[in-house]
Amino acid sequence: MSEEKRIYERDVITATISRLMIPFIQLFALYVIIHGASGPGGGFQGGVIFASSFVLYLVVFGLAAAGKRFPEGANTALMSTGVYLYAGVGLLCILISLGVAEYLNYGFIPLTHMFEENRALGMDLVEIGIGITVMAVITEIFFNLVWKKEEEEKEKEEPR
Amino acid sequence: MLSPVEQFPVLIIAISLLSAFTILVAGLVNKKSCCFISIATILLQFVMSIVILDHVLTVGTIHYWLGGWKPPWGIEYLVDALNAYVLVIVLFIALICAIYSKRSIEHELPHKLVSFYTVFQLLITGMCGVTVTGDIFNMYVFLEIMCIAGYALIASSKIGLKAGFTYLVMGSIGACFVLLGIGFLYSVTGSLNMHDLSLLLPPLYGNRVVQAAFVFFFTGLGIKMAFFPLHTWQPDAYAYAPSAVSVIIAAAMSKVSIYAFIRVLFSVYTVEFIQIYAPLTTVISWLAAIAIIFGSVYALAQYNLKRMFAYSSVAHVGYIMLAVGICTSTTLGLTPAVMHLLNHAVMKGCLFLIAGAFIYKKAELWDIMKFPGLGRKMPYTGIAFIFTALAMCDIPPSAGFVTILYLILAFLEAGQFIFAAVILFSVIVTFCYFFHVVEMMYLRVGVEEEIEKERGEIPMSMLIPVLVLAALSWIVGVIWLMKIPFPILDAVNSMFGLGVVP
Amino acid sequence: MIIPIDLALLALIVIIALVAITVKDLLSAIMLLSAYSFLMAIVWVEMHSVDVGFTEAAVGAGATTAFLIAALTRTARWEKG
Amino acid sequence: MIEWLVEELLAKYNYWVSIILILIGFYAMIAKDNLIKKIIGLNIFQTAIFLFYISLADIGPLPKGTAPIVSEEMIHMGYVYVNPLPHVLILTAIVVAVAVTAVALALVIRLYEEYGTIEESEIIELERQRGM
Repeated sequence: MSEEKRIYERDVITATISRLMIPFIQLFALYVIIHGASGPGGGFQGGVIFASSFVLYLVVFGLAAAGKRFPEGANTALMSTGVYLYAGVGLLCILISLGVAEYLNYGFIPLTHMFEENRALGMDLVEIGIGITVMAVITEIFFNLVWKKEEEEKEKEEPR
Repeated sequence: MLSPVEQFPVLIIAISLLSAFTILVAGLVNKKSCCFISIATILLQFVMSIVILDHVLTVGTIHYWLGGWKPPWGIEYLVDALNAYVLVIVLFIALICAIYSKRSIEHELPHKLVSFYTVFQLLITGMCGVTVTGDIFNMYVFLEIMCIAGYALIASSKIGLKAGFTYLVMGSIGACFVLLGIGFLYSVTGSLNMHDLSLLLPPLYGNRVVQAAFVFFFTGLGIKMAFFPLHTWQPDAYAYAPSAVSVIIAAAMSKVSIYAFIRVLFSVYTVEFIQIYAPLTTVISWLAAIAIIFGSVYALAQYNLKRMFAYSSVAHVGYIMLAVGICTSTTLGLTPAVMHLLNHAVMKGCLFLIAGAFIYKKAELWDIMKFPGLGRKMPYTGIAFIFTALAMCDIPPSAGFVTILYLILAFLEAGQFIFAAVILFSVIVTFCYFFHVVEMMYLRVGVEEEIEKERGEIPMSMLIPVLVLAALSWIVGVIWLMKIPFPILDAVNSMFGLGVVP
Repeated sequence: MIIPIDLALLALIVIIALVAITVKDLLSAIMLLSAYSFLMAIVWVEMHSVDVGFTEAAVGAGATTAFLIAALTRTARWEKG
Repeated sequence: MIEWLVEELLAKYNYWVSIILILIGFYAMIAKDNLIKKIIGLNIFQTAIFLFYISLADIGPLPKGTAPIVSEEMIHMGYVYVNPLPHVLILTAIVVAVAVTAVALALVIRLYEEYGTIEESEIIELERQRGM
């Protein structure tokens, strides 16, 4: 808390503007993910844009505040959730269509009655999964590049 | 309607990817569980790969069209005899390595267990992906997944940092060349499917773009597999990586890169291309011959055990490429090359396991000069080392002997006696450098009291993989001599239209 | 595709690439790389590949630059020699 | 001569620029001593290859196409769109490129912590002194 306050006093403009910008960046990222199927964009781009809002937060408010907002465990869990969603849709299709059809096809997810609509929904699910993973991975990479962790220091002290 | 077995190629990759991220989550709860998840996944994949091999040999090639899109448009996973065979080798080595890595990595990288197993599983995903895919761009992507995981794993220990970075720079250049080659092929054919390319390319063999693309593939994949003039990253990377990583990159990753080259050479560019541009095989053969001599002689000069094995690997990549270079002029075709993929994986895997076992015992035991008395300190590992060294020296009926036998048969048939001389020279040099190590371990007497104090083997979970691979390096030779796996070789040769002298 | 704009952008890209690898200040080099990526994204959008241009603007000019600067905060800023 | 110049150089200027950029990146990767410069060179190299792919999609027979965002009306009105396949390939390749960059930067940071320098020649010298 005190850290945040201090930065506020020092950099009023950046802090205020980024507080205003971050929700809009995230909204744009969600737009890019959802509209990926019918226009430019998609899960990867949306995920990167979403992560860039976290990067902005870190740059403006400092490591301590950012580390409190995005704990590493939650980030790891998000990374895996995205991959589960991504691969889970595919595995579900294979399992459901095992006796019926030939190849991996998102149309077999039992979401609606229309085959084509199922396929579009399956693709959207996959895009969302990719988006979540990419967001978590890019944030994690950036945090790790900036942050010198205690674990590494512990390792450094030990003689090899 | 597909049989469930035909879903396996895609499942092998999906399971591996899921497992990598499951390890990440499980690592938050319990760090010790990572290893078991990894072993269980690889075991499942290994069983699936054996089922695939059986299916391919009995029923026929597996075509899997992702999303139901037909080949020239969609991505196709294609598993034939060569794929399935390489897949079995890769997953077997990965299984051995995962079992071995439990104690080894706990000892070497105690703070990085979770990330190690995650990246390890991603490496296996990449290797499986390269082997099963039938789409050339998909192959590039999986090759990059494999290599990025490889860079991270090599650099995970402190001494491996520089080697890892050098490999990263060279490997990225190689990957860029492969990407350029794919772009060149796409620009003239408009297709990315390997089988489709092999049908579209023959009228264009005179085209400069197609020839330039081949040069790009040769250079790029040559860097990835450490072929002779491009091997400079390899000795450091193999020597300074953590022991378990050395095993998997020396035994499995280089094989996957060689497989990728064989696939590009024979499935995209066909035998006709090689016959039209006959100097090509001459270039490959002579480079391979130089690689064999160079690797053997440099291995003789090393005092670092893992570096010695690394230079020996340069020589053995040369063996395989020499067999590839000679394949169009004999009736044996690709037989020696395909054989040596398995033989070298087993033998070099075992040697790197043993080198890792010595380092596990005492951190300074990478130096051959510190070996005196080691044979009595670690009796089982010592015996395993002697047996594998004898197999490397091509004593019949070991795995190494079978390769040499078929290589020399091929040379005699093709009339290339000079290559036979090169091989025999390499065998003699191999015997010299292994004898040097064995002499250091057994015949020089160490300080006696120290031996009594330090007697003790490595843990069972490390010893069993060593003994299994040491036994296999002889059993595989016997199996080859009994001609049990020859249906694979026949299928590979007939698939590529080899084994018939023009 | 409008050829004069294309030519001007590509010429600028080549110049920026040359400067980026010669300048001694690594922070400048990284910012020049960012500009390079962004101009490249413009060229691609102008060549009708909106999707790739969009990705390059987000990833090449955004994420990669952020990574490089993050790495620079923990290493040296000036190239020697 | 001038016709040849126009045909070979000007009509295919995208490819020439892409080749020049590839060479610039390749030079930086091989010859530069600084590790961050090598990574910058790698990025230039990869982006130049992407430019080559995008040019493949775009420079084709006339009439030139539009962006490959297709709707029913556009097809009815007879629009031609550029080949979208290279674009998709490059999307994947960009992902690979950013992953390579991230791994390379992580290695550079750890090398700096270990050796206190990011100049390759100094690292080699330090390694030699440590007797490796």
